[in-house]
Amino acid sequence: MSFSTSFWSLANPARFMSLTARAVPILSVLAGVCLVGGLVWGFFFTPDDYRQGSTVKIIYLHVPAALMAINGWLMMLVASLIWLVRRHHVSALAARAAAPVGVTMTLIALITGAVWGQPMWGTFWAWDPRLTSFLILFLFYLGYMALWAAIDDPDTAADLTSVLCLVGSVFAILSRYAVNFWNQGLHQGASLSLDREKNVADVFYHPLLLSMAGFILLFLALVLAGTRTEIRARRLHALRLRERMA
Amino acid sequence: MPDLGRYALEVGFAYAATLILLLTLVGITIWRGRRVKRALQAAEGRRHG
Amino acid sequence: MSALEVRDLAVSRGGVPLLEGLSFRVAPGDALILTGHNGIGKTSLLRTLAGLQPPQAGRVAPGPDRIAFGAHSDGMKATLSVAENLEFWAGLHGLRGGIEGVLEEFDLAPLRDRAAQHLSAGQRRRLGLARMGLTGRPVWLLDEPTVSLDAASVGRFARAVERHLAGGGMAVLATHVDLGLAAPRLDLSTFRAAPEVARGDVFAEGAVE
Amino acid sequence: MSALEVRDLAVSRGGVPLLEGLSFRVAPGDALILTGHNGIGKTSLLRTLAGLQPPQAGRVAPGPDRIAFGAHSDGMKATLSVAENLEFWAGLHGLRGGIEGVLEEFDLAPLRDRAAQHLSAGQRRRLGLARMGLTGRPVWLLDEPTVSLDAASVGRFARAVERHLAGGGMAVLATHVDLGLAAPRLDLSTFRAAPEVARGDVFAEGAVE
Amino acid sequence: MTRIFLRDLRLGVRAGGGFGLGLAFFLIVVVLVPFGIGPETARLGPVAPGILWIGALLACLLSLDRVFALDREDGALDLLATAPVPLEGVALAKAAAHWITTGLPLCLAAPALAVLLALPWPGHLWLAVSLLAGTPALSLIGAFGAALTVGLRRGGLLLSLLVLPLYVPTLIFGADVARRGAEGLSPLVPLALLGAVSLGCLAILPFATSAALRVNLR
Amino acid sequence: MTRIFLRDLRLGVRAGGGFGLGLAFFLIVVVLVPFGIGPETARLGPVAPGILWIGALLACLLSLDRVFALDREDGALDLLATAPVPLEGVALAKAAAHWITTGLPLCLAAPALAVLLALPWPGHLWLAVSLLAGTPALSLIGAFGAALTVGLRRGGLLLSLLVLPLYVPTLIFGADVARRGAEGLSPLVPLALLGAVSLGCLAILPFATSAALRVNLR
Ligand code: HEM
Ligand SMILES: Nc1ncnc2c1ncn2[C@@H]1O[C@H](COP(=O)(O)OP(=O)(O)OP(=O)(O)O)[C@@H](O)[C@H]1O
Ligand SMILES: Nc1ncnc2c1ncn2[C@@H]1O[C@H](COP(=O)(O)OP(=O)(O)OP(=O)(O)O)[C@@H](O)[C@H]1O
Ligand SMILES: [Mg+2]
Ligand SMILES: [Mg+2]
Repeated sequence: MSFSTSFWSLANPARFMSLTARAVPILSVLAGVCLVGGLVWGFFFTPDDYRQGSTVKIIYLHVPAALMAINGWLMMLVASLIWLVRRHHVSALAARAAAPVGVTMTLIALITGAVWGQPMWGTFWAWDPRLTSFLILFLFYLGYMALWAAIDDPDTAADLTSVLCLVGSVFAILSRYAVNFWNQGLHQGASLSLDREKNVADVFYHPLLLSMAGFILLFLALVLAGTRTEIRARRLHALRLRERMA
Repeated sequence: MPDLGRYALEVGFAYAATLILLLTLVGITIWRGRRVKRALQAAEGRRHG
Repeated sequence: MSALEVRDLAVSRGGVPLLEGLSFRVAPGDALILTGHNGIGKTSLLRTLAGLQPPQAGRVAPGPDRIAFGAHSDGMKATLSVAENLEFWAGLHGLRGGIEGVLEEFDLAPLRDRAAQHLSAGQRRRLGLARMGLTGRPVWLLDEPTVSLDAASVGRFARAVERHLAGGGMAVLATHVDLGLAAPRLDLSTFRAAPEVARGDVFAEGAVE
Repeated sequence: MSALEVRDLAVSRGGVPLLEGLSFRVAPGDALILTGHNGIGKTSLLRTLAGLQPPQAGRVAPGPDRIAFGAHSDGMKATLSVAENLEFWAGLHGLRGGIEGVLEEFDLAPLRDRAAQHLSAGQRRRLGLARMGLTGRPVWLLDEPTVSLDAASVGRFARAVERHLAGGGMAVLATHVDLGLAAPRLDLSTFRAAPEVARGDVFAEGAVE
Repeated sequence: MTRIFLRDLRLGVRAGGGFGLGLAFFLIVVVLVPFGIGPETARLGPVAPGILWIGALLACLLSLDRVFALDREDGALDLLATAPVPLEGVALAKAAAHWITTGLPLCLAAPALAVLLALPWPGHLWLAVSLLAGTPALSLIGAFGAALTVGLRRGGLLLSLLVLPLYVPTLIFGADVARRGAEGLSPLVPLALLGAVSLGCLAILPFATSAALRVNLR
Repeated sequence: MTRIFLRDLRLGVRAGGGFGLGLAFFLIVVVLVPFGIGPETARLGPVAPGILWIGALLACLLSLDRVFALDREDGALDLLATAPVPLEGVALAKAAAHWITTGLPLCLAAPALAVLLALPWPGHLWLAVSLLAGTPALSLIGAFGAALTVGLRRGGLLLSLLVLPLYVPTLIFGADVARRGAEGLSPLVPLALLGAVSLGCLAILPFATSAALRVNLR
């Protein structure tokens, strides 16, 4: 079975359920190991930075969370497109399941960033472009979830949230540029570039990678588990309607 | 326990907040998953039984 | 003008299957009266025929652009006068004839400058019915058209429908009362969807786990 | 329980006199059916009896606190369920009996947890009618109560009214169709206000200049 | 009366009911202000108390037209007027429900949102206190305005215009409490005045509101 | 399409139709601001362009829920969807009517109201220009949000929440034009960006809007 046929077979709810039944526990265990490993390593066994002192330890939370916040939205975008084009229900439900995970990641990035900002920039909140665009992303997530919650009919909800996700993505990118234009900020640029010279020192780098892996795995595990729940809830919805009619 | 210096409060708060949020998320996911699963089983039971 | 053809239609509302296996044909010049107890799905069926909600299965011809739908809520603006409301719809459907004809037909001429919000229930209903004649479309779908109408207005309505049919039009009417129209009746109760047969929803078909 | 007494009543709507010289009496246990063509003033008369608009002249007894009004719009909240809607009104009128009785009476029990916005036209109408029984008031005023109801529901409604009358209640009903109730009819056409006689407005009585 | 209050709360909390509408609007204002006037703390700080109070006031203003209009549209107001409860009680219950669903969430959220606008520290506390003392007056005045305009189809515009001048004293005292608090001065005098305004409204306005309702029902 | 546009204009201008609602709200904001943040020119001047833009944005936001909801309630939207006009055309006509009844009056009134907020001179002109270039985008985005929420009973809260982040780029560029104008810098770059946003919205959003409407009508 080629990759592409096995991928699309996930679109069948029953297939999806049986294929992921095993994956979720495995992913969860892996996520737990990487997360605990990365965070313990970062928190207990790395030195303080010469400028930032112990606050550098926040990086193991902040950066992976920020990463997954953005990737969560990307995943929703792709899943929405699949739903709109190929009408695979599982895809729409996966997008729905990704939203709460993504919003939590965004919130973690915002909170850890704010807490980091107090010692570094002397303020909890500054209208820095990156911070600001994260706040906007947070609002997008909220709106997206609220729209899902507000509509009774699941297929209507899937359609409307997908359209919102598409239009929202365009505007999210637009906001990013607008915000940059509006205010040159305090936040540092990407420090995980391929150019080794500019990377953070290795002592911080390795635990950071491990913790990132943990966040990614955790994200996957949660989204898959959430999708399974959404599928069951969708089936439950269908059955309840039958009962109501009978 | 490493010495966090003058930023102990900030770093501690960041870790605590993150862990709480993550655990809540995991908890809600599991709780809702169980609840929906039980409700679905009940509904399927009513349908077939 | 082609007939209204409904073939093996299945109708649902809010995800609940209501009707299925529904087939009928209304030829030009004919009318069909739908009956059935409250909640059987008359309104849902008419909405499906009008193209406002997709059928769960089956086919409807012709398409929505040949069909005029007269629903319960009539789409008349409370702050516009009777004439302004009708002129808007006439213009939208590109009708040149003017609204005088329908104003006469439904005895609305004395009320032409009255704002819709100041009409009595029956007057307002007449306004909603008058719109049908302005669409210029051959198939009329009417949902409980004579609600609130007095006997004289019911007669006026029946004559309007008859004129429409005489001109080669078609009409499908849902009602609980006598409309004063000679037309075949179709009782929807016999097409009630079996609860177990749920079409068009993958999640209703097989257990997920 | 005292009778509903209307003495020499004059009714207007939006400043236009509609009815005048209207007198009637409905004794406990009796009903009265109001008829008259669209726009004659049935709705306006019922609103006046219910104390929602002041009479231009004449008297109505008893006062509004003995009267329950069932208007076209039924005051049911779309986002609350059938049971929640009814419980609210039952509670407001201090009724202890619970809503099970009326749920049975109007066959609403299967719909009790459905939000009002997801009811069909006739189901919603039944919900509105069910409220009347929860007011505990002797005089029921009903404006076209059987609109959208199927034959079975009309029968259910008629029985509910008869039960209310048998308990010493009174009812005044405006309608264009047969309600299945044996009750005297009052044709309002004979009480139509003469256009020149405008009572109750000093500016209408003599030239100002 | 309690029943009406509870029903209104429930309706408010239901999806689309308007609970959180005011709060969301408030949040929107606070988030948008920096985009409008610029991100610098030196610019934001001094205007923060005023902006927050204006945001709260607008949030109240916007949710006013639901106080009676929904019940009017579906006929429930007619039924309430003929139900065995005094119309003053209905007015008070509705104002109270409006406050719980709009004013109270604002009071709780305001200090947190103030951080975004760089409000200097002790200001947070005083902002919350001033809102707590002032928003009941906003709800009561608003219910009065809503009763005046309930008969008009979508009287929203008129409602705002009528209510606006009535809101001015509350706004002046309220913003003054918050500003003085933020600048480290004693805010007790305007706070006392603010409380007096609220209590006065509570004593008088339910009667005016029910009178207006009665006229509009005719 | 023109017909829908004209009907909407007429409905807007009729009593209670909402014409002037936005304008009045704008006026209210401008009048309340000095009460809230204090009357000194030194305080008001620098924040004036931002406040005016935010006021305009809120005024747009508030009138959005009428764009489709009224037509939905009385069944007119069903009829329009089956009428011989493309749904994209309906969406565009409605956004245009919204702009004429809300955005345009704001553009015209803003320079006059700016005087109340002590905006320095050349700022008036640029404020008007920036509103003229930016408010069409606000109307188009708003119509999209309104189409998403039209099926929901009183989806006002959700509508604001959905539309808010979409408004951010427009607000940033718009307020920047006005601010640079007031400070005597060249506002051409943000003005060009603002125009680009509006044109982009015009090109894309009517399609998204009609797609959302179609889904909601089912
Ligand atoms: C609420 C406040 C903050 C938010 C929302 C935020 C957001 C982000 C985001 C989105 C990233 C990922 C960027 C990328 O991968 O390109 C990131 C990375 C980072 N942030 Fe923050 N941040 C905040 C505050 C701070 C503060 C106060 C500091 C420290 C002074 C900080 C230090 C960093 C560092 C070192 C990175 C890693 C850069 C990289 O590797 O790309 N952040 N932040
Ligand atoms: N809000 C209003 N303002 C002004 N005039 C009105 C208003 N509502 C109704 N009217 C007018 O008052 C007259 C009586 O209206 P009413 O609703 O009482 O009639 P009705 O007998 O109930 O008619 P129907 O059988 O059509 O319901 C009608 O001519 C109507 O046009
Ligand atoms: N918006 C909705 N969402 C979900 N279910 C609905 C909705 N509207 C109606 N229903 C349900 O769908 C069924 C069919 O409704 P429909 O309005 O088509 O019935 P109807 O035959 O027109 O009845 P009536 O004679 O009472 O008008 C009913 O059981 C009703 O409760
Ligand atoms: Mg129906
Ligand atoms: Mg009537």
